[in-house]
Amino acid sequence: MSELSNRSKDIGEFVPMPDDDMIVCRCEEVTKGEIRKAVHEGLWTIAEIRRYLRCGMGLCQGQTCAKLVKGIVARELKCSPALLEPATSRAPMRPTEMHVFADETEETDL
Amino acid sequence: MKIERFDLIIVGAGPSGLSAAIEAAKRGMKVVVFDENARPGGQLFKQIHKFFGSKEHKAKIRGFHIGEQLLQEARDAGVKVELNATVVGLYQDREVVVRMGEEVHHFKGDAVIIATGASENMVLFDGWNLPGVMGAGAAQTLMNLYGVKPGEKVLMLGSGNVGLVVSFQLLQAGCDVVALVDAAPKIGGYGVHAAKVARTGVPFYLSHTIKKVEGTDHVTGVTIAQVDNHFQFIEGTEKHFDVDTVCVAVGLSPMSQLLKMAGCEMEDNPKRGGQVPIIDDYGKTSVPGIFSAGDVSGIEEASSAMIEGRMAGVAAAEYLGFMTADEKKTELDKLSTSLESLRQGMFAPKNRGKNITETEEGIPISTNLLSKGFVADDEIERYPGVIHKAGIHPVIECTQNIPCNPCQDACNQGCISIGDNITALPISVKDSKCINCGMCVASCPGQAIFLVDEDTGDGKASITLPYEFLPLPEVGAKGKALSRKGEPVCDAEVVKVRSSKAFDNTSLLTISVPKEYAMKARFFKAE
Amino acid sequence: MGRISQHPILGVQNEEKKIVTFKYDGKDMQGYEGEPIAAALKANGVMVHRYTMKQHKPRGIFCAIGRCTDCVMVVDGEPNVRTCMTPLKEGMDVRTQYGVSDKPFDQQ
Amino acid sequence: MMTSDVIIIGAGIIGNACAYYLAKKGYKVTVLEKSDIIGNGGSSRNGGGVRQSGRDPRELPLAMYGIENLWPNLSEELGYDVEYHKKGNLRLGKTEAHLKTLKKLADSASACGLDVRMIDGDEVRQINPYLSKEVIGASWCPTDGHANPLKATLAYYMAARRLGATFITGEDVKCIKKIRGKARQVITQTDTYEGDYIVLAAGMASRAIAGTVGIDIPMVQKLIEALVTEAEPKMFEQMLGTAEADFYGHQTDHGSFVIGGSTGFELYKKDNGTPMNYSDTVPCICRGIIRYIPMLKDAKIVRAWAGWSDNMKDGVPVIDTVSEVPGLVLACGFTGHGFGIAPGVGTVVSQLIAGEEPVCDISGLKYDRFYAKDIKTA
Repeated sequence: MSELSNRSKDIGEFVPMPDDDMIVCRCEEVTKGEIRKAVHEGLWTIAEIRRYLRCGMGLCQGQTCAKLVKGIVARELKCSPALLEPATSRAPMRPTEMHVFADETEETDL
Repeated sequence: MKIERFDLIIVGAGPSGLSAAIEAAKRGMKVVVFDENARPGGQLFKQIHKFFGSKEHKAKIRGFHIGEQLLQEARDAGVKVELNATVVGLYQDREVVVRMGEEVHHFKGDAVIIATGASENMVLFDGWNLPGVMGAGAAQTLMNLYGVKPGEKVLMLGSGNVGLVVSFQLLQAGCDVVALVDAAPKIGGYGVHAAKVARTGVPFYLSHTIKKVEGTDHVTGVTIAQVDNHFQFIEGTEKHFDVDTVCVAVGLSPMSQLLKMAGCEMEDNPKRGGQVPIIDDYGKTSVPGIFSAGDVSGIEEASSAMIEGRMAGVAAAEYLGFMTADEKKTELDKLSTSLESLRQGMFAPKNRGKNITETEEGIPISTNLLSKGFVADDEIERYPGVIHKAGIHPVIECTQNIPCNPCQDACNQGCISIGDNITALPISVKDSKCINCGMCVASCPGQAIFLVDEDTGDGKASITLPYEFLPLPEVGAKGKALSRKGEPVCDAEVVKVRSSKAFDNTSLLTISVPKEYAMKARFFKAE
Repeated sequence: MGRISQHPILGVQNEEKKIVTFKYDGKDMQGYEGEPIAAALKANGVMVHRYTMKQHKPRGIFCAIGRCTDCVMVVDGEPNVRTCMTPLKEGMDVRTQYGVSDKPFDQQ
Repeated sequence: MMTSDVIIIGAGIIGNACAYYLAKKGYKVTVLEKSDIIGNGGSSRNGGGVRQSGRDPRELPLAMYGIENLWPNLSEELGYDVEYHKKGNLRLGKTEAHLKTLKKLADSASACGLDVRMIDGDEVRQINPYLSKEVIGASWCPTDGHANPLKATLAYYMAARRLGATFITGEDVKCIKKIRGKARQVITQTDTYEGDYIVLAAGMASRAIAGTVGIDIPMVQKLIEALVTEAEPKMFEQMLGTAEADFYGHQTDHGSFVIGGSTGFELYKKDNGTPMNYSDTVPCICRGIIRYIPMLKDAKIVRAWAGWSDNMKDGVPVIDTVSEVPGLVLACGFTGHGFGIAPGVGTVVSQLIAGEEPVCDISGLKYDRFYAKDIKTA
């Protein structure tokens, strides 16, 4: 249980900001406003926001925006970014073609 | 599916990964290092400046040369480095799946060391997605690895060591750096790095940040503005620059995803730069057999990464019985001492976030250096490296406590003294005889040493300064002497140009200026 | 833009490398064999690598080390190829990527 | 102690759907979730199939009711796009044996009134031209489809929250406690919650929790793994599955393909505490896909994930009130195919609690349907 456990806790109303249309996730083109709004709809974890908005789910897997998203969500929730668990790390670490995965060659010359 | 086995699998052939591999291989372990890049060395081969530290840390050697030495040492130790080998994941039971060419291969290591380094942080500003806005590391990669200019006119955001060093490298590559900007009120990196950029004429804008990057298909300009204590823009302070490139150097984050995937206990540690594994002093994670080393477990310098790598290599060797606990202890004690000496001084990890106003010697830190990038004329006199005496002598404009002492080793005449405390400010010894060999000027990684003769007759003074730009001025070339601030202060003539193998591509330019500028002129710009 | 012909520390770069010709959006362009496609494009002054799927905004080199994937283009017919990590070869067909296609949006 | 009308254990798509329909009926609902994340189990680790074909006749009514009445308006009703597409489902076969399996399932579904029929390879490729010649036939159900499981799970959560349902995350339920013969309290590691009804929708964890009031649900855990590709140009809209279950999936609105599959070792995967992909599963799924859809061979996989499913002895869930434990409602054991029927399950559970006649027949999903093999059942 943390201070973010009860999802009915009042975090205040969503207040539009002038830079809400700024792109945060470069890959999936998710804006700051979309992320802030999602927090006010009840998505309080990085995982939920990712799954709902796709930020950090593009080709780079959040390499560039993870810290930025975390900062935005923390500010909206008025909590420390350290409280927010980063998204799960998932293989493959780099986008990998299906035919490459499909070919599990028996031997290397190592 | 075939699984190939190694005693130790290392992910990442950068400074820490290679160092770990060397130590493990020396103990007879069967080691393989995987790296996704076409060349080994991680970021070392992009570092064309001379490193800080002491002899044992390979101080005053340029980063890419350290990379070459490390590679040679790895080859000699029989380390196998697999390049273009992208690690796809770290699965249960220390299984490493690697993409090599158009196939994936499965490997298991009795021990695994993750040394995947870091990636660049970003900040949001209007237009940060436009082509022409790039990470400072990207600029470094383009110019230092591939010989391509990142841009013609560049604005640098970020005054940490990366921002400062890359700004200097941009100048070396022939780019025009129009400004160095940081939202913080103080320069984040080493003062000497800032000073060598400032004296070429690059203006520093602290407490400023980017308001908007302009351009439709690519960057054509940038507007910065001053920010208040809460990082809010102050109306009316906007400044515009025509640029084609904006570089962002706002810190690094550990690339610790593989460790997280493997189930290692992680923590969010701002002092280490973000998500890092919880490790002991030698890189052991919570998962038996998995170790980490280098930036992936906390952002530091390449020099520390190399020592951390050696520690993890030793720890893994002992874990698998390739050395005794006693042998391990001896080795680790030695490495710890070396690492500890690097982790000293104003910029040490333990001092991050602290407001340091005085040197260890009790001398006030230059406020101009912190806010503008250069030490003011009236501040410079208070440091022990700055003395006045007849004849030629070193003037050492080193004003912050950093772990670095090659200048002391460079002078065999006893003109420079630091003592045993590696972070102490160097003293220019009054009672000594400088023979004008120039070794101190060339060996100072901060390019902070000048040989000054305040009176060469005819009302002139001579100043010998380090010079790492092209074209190299010739003897007789006339131009302007620039101040520490980078402003032309007087006419100057090049009277001597020295290049030598021992100087390692740092040329020594001796200029003659009116003697009242002996303590003011610090750079030369040809006409 | 262009190449750094002579560098104060690194000397002459790319000296002994072979020059190859490749296609950029149908036009002939030259670069060094084995250098990343992105380096060759940059040396030729190309800034825009792709236009994004949703907002159709231009993107170019951003991290240059294969992390951000902003520099992807359609290479030899395959979309989403990281040009900063893919070595240049003689005769390569490199195209600006629109969304995930090499066809401009109005032709998709 | 927090008191509600209904306490739901588990904030996956089942728990969230139950919360939504109960809140809509005016109940004060509290949902307890062990994870810090809403929808962190199978709900965010599945292929997104909203299908009727291939289902056991006992759960088919739930699927058919949902597709007829709930899914088509779900985005509108919840106020969030769940990316539902009703464009049919091809269950593919490459051998005569496959076709036999598919036909058996199709016949039993037809008998229940579902529009599903066997088609030959050519007709398969008329519907989906990207499928390889290896495909010799399929069952075709034009009313099947798919939705986005990540969005649907969170959409139910957000809609329920808007209606006043309370969600508490990071609450690990230790036991259910009877008070005067009725299930009434839910004890967690830190707190006690009280309600008139308790809905157990906690996936695999349901077994241990039900055990605290003396009910055993015969389920085992099985690792399900899925992957997602980069965005590809739009290719097809159907949901795909195979007789061999070597892969299933669809192309999302975003353009990426979400595909699940198996190696055959699913029941025997090691549980090290974190649901972790096995290194051989993605390669195996890829080999499967390439044989069916050769064009996808260059598609890049950006992410793969794994999660434990709650697999029942007979492959269908338990959705039932419990006569020995009044107040307890079970909604678990979905055996890896609960997503498509979740709206129906939520509706029916809300009706069980409201004392209404369920809109569809769930008589085959009783908790007490299991007998040892030598006992004759009626």
